[in-house]
Amino acid sequence: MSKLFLASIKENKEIAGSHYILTLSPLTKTIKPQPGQFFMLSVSNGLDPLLKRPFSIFRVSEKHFQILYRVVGKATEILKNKKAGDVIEALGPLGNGFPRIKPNIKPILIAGGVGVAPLFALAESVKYKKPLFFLGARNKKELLCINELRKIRINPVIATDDGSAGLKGTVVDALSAFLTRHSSLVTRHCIYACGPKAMLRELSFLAGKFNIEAYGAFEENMACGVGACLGCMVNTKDGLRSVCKEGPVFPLGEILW
Amino acid sequence: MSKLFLASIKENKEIAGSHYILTLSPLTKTIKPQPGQFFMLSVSNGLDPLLKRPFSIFRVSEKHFQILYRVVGKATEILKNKKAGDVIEALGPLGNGFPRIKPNIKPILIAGGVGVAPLFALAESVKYKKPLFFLGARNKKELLCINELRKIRINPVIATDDGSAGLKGTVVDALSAFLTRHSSLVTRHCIYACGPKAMLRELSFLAGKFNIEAYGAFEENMACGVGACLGCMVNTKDGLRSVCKEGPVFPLGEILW
Amino acid sequence: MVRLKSNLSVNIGKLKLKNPVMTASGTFGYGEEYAGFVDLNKLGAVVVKGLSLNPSRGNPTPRIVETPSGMLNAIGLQNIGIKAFIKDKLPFLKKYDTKVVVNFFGNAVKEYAEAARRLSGESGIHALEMNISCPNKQAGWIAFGTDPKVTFKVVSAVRKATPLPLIVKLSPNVTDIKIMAKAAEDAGADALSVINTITGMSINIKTRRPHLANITGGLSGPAIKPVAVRMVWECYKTASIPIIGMGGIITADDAIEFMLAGAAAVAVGTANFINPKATMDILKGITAFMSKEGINDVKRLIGGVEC
Amino acid sequence: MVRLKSNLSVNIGKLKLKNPVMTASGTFGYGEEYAGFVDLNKLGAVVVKGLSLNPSRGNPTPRIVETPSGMLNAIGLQNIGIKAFIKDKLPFLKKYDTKVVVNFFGNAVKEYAEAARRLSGESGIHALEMNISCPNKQAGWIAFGTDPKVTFKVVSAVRKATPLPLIVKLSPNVTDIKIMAKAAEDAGADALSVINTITGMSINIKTRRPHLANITGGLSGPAIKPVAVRMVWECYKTASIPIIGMGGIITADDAIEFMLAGAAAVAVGTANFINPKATMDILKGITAFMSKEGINDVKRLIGGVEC
Ligand SMILES: Cc1cc2nc3c(=O)[nH]c(=O)nc-3n(C[C@H](O)[C@H](O)[C@H](O)COP(=O)(O)OP(=O)(O)OC[C@H]3O[C@@H](n4cnc5c(N)ncnc54)[C@H](O)[C@@H]3O)c2cc1C
Ligand SMILES: Cc1cc2nc3c(=O)[nH]c(=O)nc-3n(C[C@H](O)[C@H](O)[C@H](O)COP(=O)(O)OP(=O)(O)OC[C@H]3O[C@@H](n4cnc5c(N)ncnc54)[C@H](O)[C@@H]3O)c2cc1C
Ligand SMILES: Cc1cc2nc3c(=O)[nH]c(=O)nc-3n(C[C@H](O)[C@H](O)[C@H](O)COP(=O)(O)O)c2cc1C
Ligand SMILES: Cc1cc2nc3c(=O)[nH]c(=O)nc-3n(C[C@H](O)[C@H](O)[C@H](O)COP(=O)(O)O)c2cc1C
Ligand code: FES
Ligand code: FES
Repeated sequence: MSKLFLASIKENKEIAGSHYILTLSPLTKTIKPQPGQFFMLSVSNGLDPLLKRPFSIFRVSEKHFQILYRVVGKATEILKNKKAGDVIEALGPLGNGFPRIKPNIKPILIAGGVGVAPLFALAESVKYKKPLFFLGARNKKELLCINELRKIRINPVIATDDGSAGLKGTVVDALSAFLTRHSSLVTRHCIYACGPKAMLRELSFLAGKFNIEAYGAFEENMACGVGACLGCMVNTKDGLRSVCKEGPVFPLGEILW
Repeated sequence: MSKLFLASIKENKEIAGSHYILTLSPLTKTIKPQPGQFFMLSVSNGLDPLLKRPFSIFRVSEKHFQILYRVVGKATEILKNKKAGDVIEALGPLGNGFPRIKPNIKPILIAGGVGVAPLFALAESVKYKKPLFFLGARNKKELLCINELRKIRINPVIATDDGSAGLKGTVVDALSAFLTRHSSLVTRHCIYACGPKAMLRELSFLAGKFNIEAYGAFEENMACGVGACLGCMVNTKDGLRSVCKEGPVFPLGEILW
Repeated sequence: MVRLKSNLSVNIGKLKLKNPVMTASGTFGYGEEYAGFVDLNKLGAVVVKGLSLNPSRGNPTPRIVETPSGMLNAIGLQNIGIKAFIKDKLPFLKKYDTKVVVNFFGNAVKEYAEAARRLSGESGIHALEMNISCPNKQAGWIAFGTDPKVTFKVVSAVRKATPLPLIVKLSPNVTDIKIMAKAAEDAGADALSVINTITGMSINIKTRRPHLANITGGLSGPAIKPVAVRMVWECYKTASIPIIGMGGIITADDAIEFMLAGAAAVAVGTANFINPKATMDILKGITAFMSKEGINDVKRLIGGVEC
Repeated sequence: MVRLKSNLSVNIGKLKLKNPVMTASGTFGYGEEYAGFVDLNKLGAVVVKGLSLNPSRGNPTPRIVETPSGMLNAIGLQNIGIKAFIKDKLPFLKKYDTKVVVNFFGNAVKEYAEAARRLSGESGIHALEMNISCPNKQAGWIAFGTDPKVTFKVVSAVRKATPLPLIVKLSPNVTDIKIMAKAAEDAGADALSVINTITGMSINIKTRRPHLANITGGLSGPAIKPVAVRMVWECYKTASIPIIGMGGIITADDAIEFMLAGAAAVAVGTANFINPKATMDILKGITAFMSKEGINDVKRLIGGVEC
């Protein structure tokens, strides 16, 4: 069950150019979110911006939860100026979250850009499995959470489009190289991904080629977040599915690109 | 000349139920406002509320100026939640302000409700003339600025609609009683007023009867504040006049009611 | 002291509602989606997402984009079809003590009539709302809601096909909504829903592409409220059948404004997305307003504007 | 290194503007009111408040009320009349190196033509904008902007009366703006202004009275932007004369959106009230966008949306 609740801001910290981590304390009891689930947040009490905005759960603790966001437009511009003590309205947790990882399966986590948010949550919850983590960004400056990952003893494989850090190329290229090298082991792997649609598309082909199970967390513009408006549909082999309610996580093999 | 400028909030203090005094520090050099002039203030950077709102100058000091406002709707609800350090945009000073008081003339200041704001500014600037001050409100709780007036040695005559303080009746009734008692002196008086339109109307008849010069500060819904939109017109013997640019202060005798 | 409870019931023709707060089609799914937030028993009526005889896939994404105090949608009337609705969704709604209004559309006069006929046989459906005003359909279809002659024809056909209370949902994308209201009334409509969304467009200046895959979409939300209130008032002065007012209702004050303009009931749309409990808050707010103003029957608000 | 300056000039038919940023009629007074904030020399054009042959008093107050991300106005075309304008206001405008566009209206076809004739004799007036679309006039007048036959007639009459570039300002309160655009073009218009305000209404629920003395008013501001962009795009696809886009432009991004939709120039209205320097900020923003995107001629934006 998802809930509508107020949360007070504990901290709103810039972690890299245009990227912030927001720590929220719900003012009432809420449901503990699972990795891959998300919240819809209101950034204003007025009528502009009007709609709530979806943000993945980045980290959960006893009393707080965090989201990691990138400033891209109207609502995130306002959000970045919020201060500790400000109260905002939230709806969630929403969506299905990543499926439980089966025993004996080694998770491969792969994130592009701010897509690292839900995968960091997943990494924390399965760190005992020592997941592999592939982290991509346009350039070195936009690589997020490397230190946070190292703190939970995950040393990510890095790729940047311009080669300013790690391998030059996309994070899917990096994964492809890895899978090619370790092709005998791949059936014991399962891929969990979040990033731009083009990345998920490439990845689904790659996973198909190696016959590995793969899940991706999708994004679509949203209005309601609860499956009512039909705004956020993706095309799957089973027909149209809502990202907000039936997703955001789908098996990549089910998506019709 | 009026200016568009940013001002930082120094204080935003509740002085009575739903009434606040806002102290602003302009961040750039501005023009010193005159009593009766006003500022248009933005309470949000977003598009709702959209328009700036007009507020009379209540008090001016070297580095700050103050407005006294009543919470009545969308913008004032937002304004009351602003904190010290928040920055807002302002346009002003706007309008003509009260005319200079001639030598040997005794000013009578008369205010209804939040209309006290511009008259307090006027009182401060002419306190050496020991103006008479008539202060009205719906009830005792809504009487504003009595202490502030006493601090500048003005002891206002008070009237409330329900008789909970001072005389029972309107502030115009109170003035009428006074003028009747002192009718031989009235030609050495001049009236300055601000309050609801109905009050200004009554007052204009009273002043006409006693043949006293009288000025009123008017309010109309405003969009531009600079005479461009023609939104805020009042009907005068000289034709339509804009409250924002040609007013807000008009000789009451010129108004066509 | 005995305190009389205020009367909240209103009549939309033969359809009796326990209170004037309805949901707007397409913004409340098939009811289930909001059941965790709203006690459906407390709603005047649930209006479901627009249905057609056959399931429909709607438009590609992006289907939604926000605009100042509003949003554009181009869902394209995606729906599961009447058959699946009756089998999979209606049983859920029947469990509640509320009125179920089925919004529907066709691609031709015959399809409209056929859809109405199919829906009329089912218990648990209390009224039909006929959508002739979706802005996301092709040019030819648009005539159903913009050409009074075509409106008259399609409403007449549906009127013959159903004994249920028939609500016709009007388009704001017209020169004179009074003519459209008259056409629907003359053809036998029992009530009017005013308004559907206004056609709009929004362009991403970086990609130079429209924000919506469908290029244009329907504008809803507070941005359109002044237009909707005006149209409700115009229809109220013209038509003698009840009006359901909608378009940008967020608060109880908005709902009351529509009733004063002439609406006998109101539908809450985009507001559900912002606040899933919006309908309940609006209902509470109307009750509070009535007791504050000493109004004991909500019907006394209808058309109460003094001009 | 020689850096070529980007070209900002655009043509509205025979009217050449140094840049595409104009003011919208009725929101910039007669130019003087904003001269303390804006260097009028830097504007593409100043469009003045609508004038008629005789002075007009307009509507009673309240004339203005805010709505979500918008405002309603019912000024009622108050103006000082053509004679007083030429005597008292035009000399001021002539001092500036900008184009002066005079917005005007009549109460009958003859008055429109007569007004155009009077204005055409004056030096310092570079173009006429014909207002056939004010929502605050009586029902009969509304036909000028909503009935294509009447539009054709009145525009034809004015066309014969003036050699000046003639801009016709269209109403959004129509079923199909394409037909209206065509009627104006066929009658000899040199350009179209799209859009005027949308008719709306707002009610004070405490007093039960409309917020505007005139009951209804015209909705402007960001709330209407999606509708305006859509209509500019529809007109661009239909008409072969240039379009001046307006309706809710607050920022340079908004102005660019209108140009991509098909506008050859833009007019800034309500934004002036919020930020008296809006036109200057928009102009700077367009220049910045062009240099960031490597566009050296602003004309390359016109109609650049990819659908
Ligand atoms: C399930 C889900 C989880 C997400 N998790 C995160 C996260 O953890 N961190 C993060 O930074 N971002 C996340 N996003 C994206 C985030 O919702 C958008 O960046 C945000 O809504 C932009 O709001 P804005 O007002 O600042 O931008 P706008 O001014 O609205 O638009 C700027 C850009 O963002 C796109 N956009 C606008 N609204 C949405 C929307 N509702 N959904 C997706 N894209 C949109 C626009 O198309 C445009 O390109 C997530 C999106 C979804 C659907
Ligand atoms: C020259 C002038 C000086 C003023 N000085 C003061 C002052 O010193 N202190 C003070 O508290 N108020 C003053 N006002 C009134 C103040 O501007 C309004 O109370 C304020 O704009 C309301 O904004 P809102 O968004 O809170 O209310 P809204 O939600 O906009 O409306 C609430 C009520 O206020 C009225 N109102 C809305 N906008 C305006 C407007 N622009 N002008 C007048 N009334 C409006 C509405 O009709 C409605 O009844 C002054 C008004 C003018 C014209
Ligand atoms: C996402 C969405 C989907 C809609 N789907 C339908 C529909 O299927 N049938 C219909 O008649 N109206 C539909 N509408 C229109 C609404 O029912 C309503 O008339 C309109 O949104 C105005 O109300 P609002 O501003 O409160 O949302 C839809 C609106 C939205 C926002
Ligand atoms: C206060 C006001 C007065 C207006 N007066 C006129 C007018 O006299 N003639 C005219 O053609 N349009 C008039 N308009 C319409 C504007 O020129 C413009 O078309 C409309 O406001 C949309 O642009 P905006 O949203 O940028 O304001 C007026 C608009 C406003 C807000
Ligand atoms: S956002 Fe409404 S269905 Fe997903
Ligand atoms: S507020 Fe625009 S003329 Fe006074």
